[in-house]
Amino acid sequence: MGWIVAGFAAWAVGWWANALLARLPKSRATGLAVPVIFGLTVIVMWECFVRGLDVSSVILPPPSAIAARFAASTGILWEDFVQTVVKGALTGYVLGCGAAVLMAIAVDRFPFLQRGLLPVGNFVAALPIIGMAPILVMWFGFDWQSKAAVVVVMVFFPMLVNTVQGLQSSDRMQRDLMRTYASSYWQTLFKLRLPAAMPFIFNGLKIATTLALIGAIVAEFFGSPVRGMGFRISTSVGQLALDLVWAEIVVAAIVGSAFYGGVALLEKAVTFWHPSQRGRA
Amino acid sequence: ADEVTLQLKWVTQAQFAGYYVALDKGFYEEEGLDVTIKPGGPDIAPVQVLLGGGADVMVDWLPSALAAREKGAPIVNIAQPFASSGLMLTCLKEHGITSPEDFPGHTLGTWFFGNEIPLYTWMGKLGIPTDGSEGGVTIQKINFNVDPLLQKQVECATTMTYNEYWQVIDAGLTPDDLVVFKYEDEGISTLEDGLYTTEDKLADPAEVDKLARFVKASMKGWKYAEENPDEAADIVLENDETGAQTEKHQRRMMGEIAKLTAGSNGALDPAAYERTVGIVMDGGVITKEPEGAWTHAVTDKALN
Amino acid sequence: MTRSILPILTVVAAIFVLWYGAAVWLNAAWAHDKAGRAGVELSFGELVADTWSQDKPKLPAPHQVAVELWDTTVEKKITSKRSLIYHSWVTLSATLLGFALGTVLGVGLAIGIVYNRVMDMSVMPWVIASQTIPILAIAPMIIVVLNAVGISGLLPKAIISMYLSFFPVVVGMVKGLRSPGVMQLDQMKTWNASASQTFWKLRLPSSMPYLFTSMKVAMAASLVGAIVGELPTGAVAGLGARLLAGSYYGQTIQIWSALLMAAALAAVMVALIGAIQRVTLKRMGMA
Amino acid sequence: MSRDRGDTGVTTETVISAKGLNLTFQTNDGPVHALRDVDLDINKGDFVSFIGPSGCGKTTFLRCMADLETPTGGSITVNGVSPEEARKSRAYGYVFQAAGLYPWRTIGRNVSLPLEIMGYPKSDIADRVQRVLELVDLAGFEKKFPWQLSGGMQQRASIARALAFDADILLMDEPFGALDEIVRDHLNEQLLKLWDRTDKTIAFVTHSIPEAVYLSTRIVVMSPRPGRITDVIESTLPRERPLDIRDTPEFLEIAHRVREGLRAGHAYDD
Amino acid sequence: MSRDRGDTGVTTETVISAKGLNLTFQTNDGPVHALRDVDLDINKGDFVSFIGPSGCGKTTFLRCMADLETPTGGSITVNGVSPEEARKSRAYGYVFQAAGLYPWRTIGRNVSLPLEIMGYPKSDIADRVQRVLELVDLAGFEKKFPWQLSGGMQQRASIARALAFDADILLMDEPFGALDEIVRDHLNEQLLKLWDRTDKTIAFVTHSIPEAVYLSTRIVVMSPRPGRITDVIESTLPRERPLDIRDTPEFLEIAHRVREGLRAGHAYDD
Ligand SMILES: Nc1ncnc2c1ncn2[C@@H]1O[C@H](COP(=O)(O)OP(=O)(O)OP(=O)(O)O)[C@@H](O)[C@H]1O
Ligand SMILES: Nc1ncnc2c1ncn2[C@@H]1O[C@H](COP(=O)(O)OP(=O)(O)OP(=O)(O)O)[C@@H](O)[C@H]1O
Ligand SMILES: Cc1ncc(C[n+]2csc(CCO)c2C)c(N)n1
Ligand SMILES: [Mg+2]
Ligand SMILES: [Mg+2]
Repeated sequence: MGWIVAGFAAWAVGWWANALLARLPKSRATGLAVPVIFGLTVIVMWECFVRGLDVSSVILPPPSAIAARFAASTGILWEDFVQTVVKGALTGYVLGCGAAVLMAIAVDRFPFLQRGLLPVGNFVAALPIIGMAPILVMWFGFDWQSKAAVVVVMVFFPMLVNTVQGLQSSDRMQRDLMRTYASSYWQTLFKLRLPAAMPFIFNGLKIATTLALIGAIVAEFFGSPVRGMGFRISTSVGQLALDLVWAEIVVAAIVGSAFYGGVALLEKAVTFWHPSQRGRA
Repeated sequence: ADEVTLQLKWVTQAQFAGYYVALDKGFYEEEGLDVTIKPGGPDIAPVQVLLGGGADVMVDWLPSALAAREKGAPIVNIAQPFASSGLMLTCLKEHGITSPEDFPGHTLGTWFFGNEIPLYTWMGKLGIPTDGSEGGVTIQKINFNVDPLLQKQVECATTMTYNEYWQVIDAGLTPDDLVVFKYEDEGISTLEDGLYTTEDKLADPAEVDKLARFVKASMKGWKYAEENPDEAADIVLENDETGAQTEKHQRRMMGEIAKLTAGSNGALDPAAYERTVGIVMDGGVITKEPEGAWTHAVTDKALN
Repeated sequence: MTRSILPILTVVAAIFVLWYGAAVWLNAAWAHDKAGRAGVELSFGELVADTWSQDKPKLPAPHQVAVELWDTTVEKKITSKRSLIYHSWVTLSATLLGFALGTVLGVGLAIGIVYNRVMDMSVMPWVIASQTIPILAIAPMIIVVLNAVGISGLLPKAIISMYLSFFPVVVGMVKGLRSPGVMQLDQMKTWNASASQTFWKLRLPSSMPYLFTSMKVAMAASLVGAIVGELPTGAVAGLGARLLAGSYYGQTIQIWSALLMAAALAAVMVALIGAIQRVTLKRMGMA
Repeated sequence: MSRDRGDTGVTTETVISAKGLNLTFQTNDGPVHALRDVDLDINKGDFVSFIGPSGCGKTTFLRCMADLETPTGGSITVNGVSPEEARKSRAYGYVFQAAGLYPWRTIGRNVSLPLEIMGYPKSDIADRVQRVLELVDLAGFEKKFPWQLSGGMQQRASIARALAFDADILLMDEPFGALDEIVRDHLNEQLLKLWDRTDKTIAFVTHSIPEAVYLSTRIVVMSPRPGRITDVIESTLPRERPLDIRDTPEFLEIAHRVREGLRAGHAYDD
Repeated sequence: MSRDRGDTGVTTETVISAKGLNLTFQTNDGPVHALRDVDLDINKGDFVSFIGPSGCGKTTFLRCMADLETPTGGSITVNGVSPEEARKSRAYGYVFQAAGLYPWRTIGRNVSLPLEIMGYPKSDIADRVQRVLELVDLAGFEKKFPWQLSGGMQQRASIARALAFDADILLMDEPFGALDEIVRDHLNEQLLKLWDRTDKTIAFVTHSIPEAVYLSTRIVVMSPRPGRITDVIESTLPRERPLDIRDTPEFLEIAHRVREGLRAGHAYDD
């Protein structure tokens, strides 16, 4: 009972602190503090409720147990991180996003492709990842190459849709201006359409960061060498080592947020001119 | 009627024929039970379902049940319909493996999720390193099918006598193309499909009574299935909601399963239990002798 | 529309050619193996014939998949468990429910983020973190927990589906709701428009292009979610269960037919959103 | 100093009052001092024109009145309260320098937008939209989308939008910039009539000296960077102003003064 | 009919020639006949102003010349070839009615954009940008982004952009609309000098009668819906035009003619 009361108390305190902080003028410190407090509140509540309701640790371990396991397994976690994130996810992300942008440009350039390839491409890209993953593992082997392939397939569609939409987003007058310069296709592309498409492209890039991570992890469920975050998660669930599962999930969350944050920073630098960024320095 | 939910360890197939037969033939009904059977799958840890309250009884292998128990899951074996193990390692002859001494330098594929325990134990007994060091084997995690073996991504793969082995044969290979190592023959067999429930259920006499009736009816189903394998296979097919199973495969599987359940009346054989514990402890999966991991309370009641 | 037929057919034809070629390439090893064991030499013609007709090919040929699709859709009653239409419906219903929930949640969160400072500063990082959790790992736990509180059937799958689909909507809509220009916002200010008026009359209309783009991605994501959700419900029914069962028995043809069916579902849904998008934007004078 | 309305003898109240107003923008390459020490009182019923070189801060000043920009120094009140409160009580209509119509609404629905927001009854809305569109000579274009109109037509639609509702204060930023002389004359006359009829207070930015002189009771001349008020010229023209008043010596005299004031702010020596 | 350049005795060549030009827009509520039977020849070195009520088709006509709109009837040639070919050979610079600067480029880089596209050498680009920005009095604002400038400054930047490269034909759509009289006078003079120096052909839309008269060799008056040419007035003013030419009777006489032509196209009876 005490634990549960403590849980609600933590929630009240966290909310109060954030409401207070949010009223302060916006700065780097408050921008960081608010989400951190939010997160801490969630964690404290989690701990309190797991203890208070006496939840079995094979169903949901308390954060303290996860933290202890995390600290004890940094070696394994690092090895898995390198295998899954650096080799699998990043490679796939770069290849997949790159391919999608190129494809979007091609689709945008040739009406023939736009009418032919886009529907078919949409169809192919809609093949569900869960079904594709075993097949790709079969084709590309157990190591990180197949994980990268899964990521490529996964990030391709969101990237394509966003980029195609972005390339069509420059306004009438801006395009007319380029026409009067008899600007070549490529010049218009690089000087007008791509810059104007950037807000959309970054939309895609941001969504793709998390997809890349999920894709690389999930693909390991379908066959892998004996390391990798997905491998560890799937095998540890079988062994009911849920604290290790959650430690891996924490790594995934941290890496994913950092990845997303990095792309968001880049976005801020590149699309500073867009109304959604302006005035929110 | 009393409600009982059974969580299987795997998808609907002849491996679980006894339960489906008992359901279909009304054996459960006769005992005043209303039974729901939940199929499993690769992503289901039956222990979680059991502890989460989603099921009253689950089917699991003893090694993984012991591991779960050491992790703090209060689960207890109440019956053991499978007397022997169907687990084996199947290699393609062309890779030149004829005996366990030939393993070093080769790639072995296994399912994880608790199923790797016997393999690691075996390798430990043979003194073959599995950490990728010199003179050891490479272990790969494979999906629950035999494609990696057929496509030569691994040289040996874990199979069950009743299922994957026949998939290899169906793929066009003959028994002559294969070398198989049955865990049963290597003296490292562990107990497979048993029935488990939680400690607090066993503390309640009413529950024990219900479970006893459940075990009784289930064993009746198993014995019926052993005697009428083709009918049992057809019952399984009817209950397969995915519509993916084939009659040929299930009938053959039922034939193999009958060999494994033969000789069990449902009561756990303490000697086989001790052997399994020994193997699992050698493998380092559990560190201390488990206590209270099984009981005859239910089977005693059911069989008298 | 008719203008698109020829290009689509061309592309499809190209894909088929590649596909048949790839089938020969990927299945050849097995054909050679088999022939080797039987002690015969394969001529090229025989090789091709064999690679296009294997029982469990690495990559089935298109016609094999087509036959399987035909058998499991047209030839079976739709109430049969062997009918792919039945399984598609099971998956589709979870997808649609999950998509609806995901879109509502996504738009709701985006509104919160755009309008509420506390949410703007605290929620987004955690929404992102939530997406980095491998759903396949926690889907079983979600199902177990929901089961324990008595929720089963369509809803758990839809919730997993929602979990995957709300994210693209949040990201897109935050951007979209913030896309009105400074002057347009100033105008609203001079009329002292309330927050809800600014939302309905300015922010929402300007976010339409973003909304539709996000919804297309979300629809594809929810289908994946529904399929993922089907795996730990015990592979009972649905395209996910078909995929899984196909995979255990090495039935590649069955896997591919379920895959193509899923893709077709997604494509139809995405196309539907596209059609609604065109009509809406046209009526809004933005197309 | 304030102009007495013919019918009343009392001193009129101050509607907008700026004291020592300063505004500095922070930009990527240093601060821009847009307004410096601006003092000005505008009384009820005044028609004040702002004129000055491009970039001198006219728009910025108007935006300060409308609570769209926060001054970095000095004070400004509207109707005796802060610009924010005035805005909240819907005290003014604002015509922006660019038309800023919503591309997804037809012209008719663009004009009706503020009315919807302010909760005018449906029937009233249709009437008003009709009336103001006629006023700016756009009747018949209700159903068109903004990008189907010429630049000048868009500008007129945006004027109609600001006139559709009853605000006591009108802030107009070069509303007639994109219009030809004839239409402009016509709208100038209409605006004067409206002003006379409704007793609105109008702040009006323009680049046309004759327009400023023709319309205003006072003309404020500004000079650039940092924007300051260099001259405030009281019009001696009568309230009743036919178009041909523009040929009278009195008119030309005022125009000359404005031009001189304006020229002082420029660096050209021609 | 064509104006002889003082130095040569030969008849000048036709640069833009429209014959029976028609353009109808299809809109959601029926077709809009924007141009009807427009005939016009513009000769090399001409400075032609277009004036007419808002919405009469001036922009549309300019867009036809620039190959931004395809006529639905009649023919138009530029430099003896189709507008498309002329556009491809980069025959003209276009100043749009709205500034249309790219928000992601600074002012300097907005102006250098066409130069980059046309492949001017790097060093030359910097020079030219500097020169045209000085011409429009925006030196020092290279590093600012468009949204940091006032409306008039943006408009001037867009003029600078069109002047930065050497096009023989300049199409200008109300370039000085948002500028005050002094800057406008200044830019008018600069434009005339440029024209005189470079022998460009200029088509210029304006709403200001004095501006049209001051700048042009010919003034084209248009009437609205469907847009037609109602009058073409040849200027008798000399090529050399100091600002105070605007007070001469000759000037006023031409201005009067234009005003009459314009008024005929309007429906106001005041
Ligand atoms: N894209 C379009 N679709 C439909 N109608 C259009 C389109 N563009 C212009 N019009 C119509 O064509 C007519 C002429 O427009 P245009 O822009 O040429 O006028 P303008 O003479 O430049 O006017 P202004 O001086 O106000 O800029 C107008 O009635 C306008 O409504
Ligand atoms: N958002 C902004 N950020 C930075 N500087 C700005 C911003 N808005 C305006 N300025 C600067 O403030 C000064 C005054 O601008 P303002 O728009 O008030 O001029 P204006 O008098 O309206 O000119 P115009 O007649 O050309 O419209 C200009 O130098 C401009 O560059
Ligand atoms: C969760 C879980 N999944 C798979 C197996 C291994 N296994 C046991 S029986 C069987 C069916 C096919 O032979 C398989 C794959 C397991 N023990 N636990
Ligand atoms: Mg301004
Ligand atoms: Mg125009």
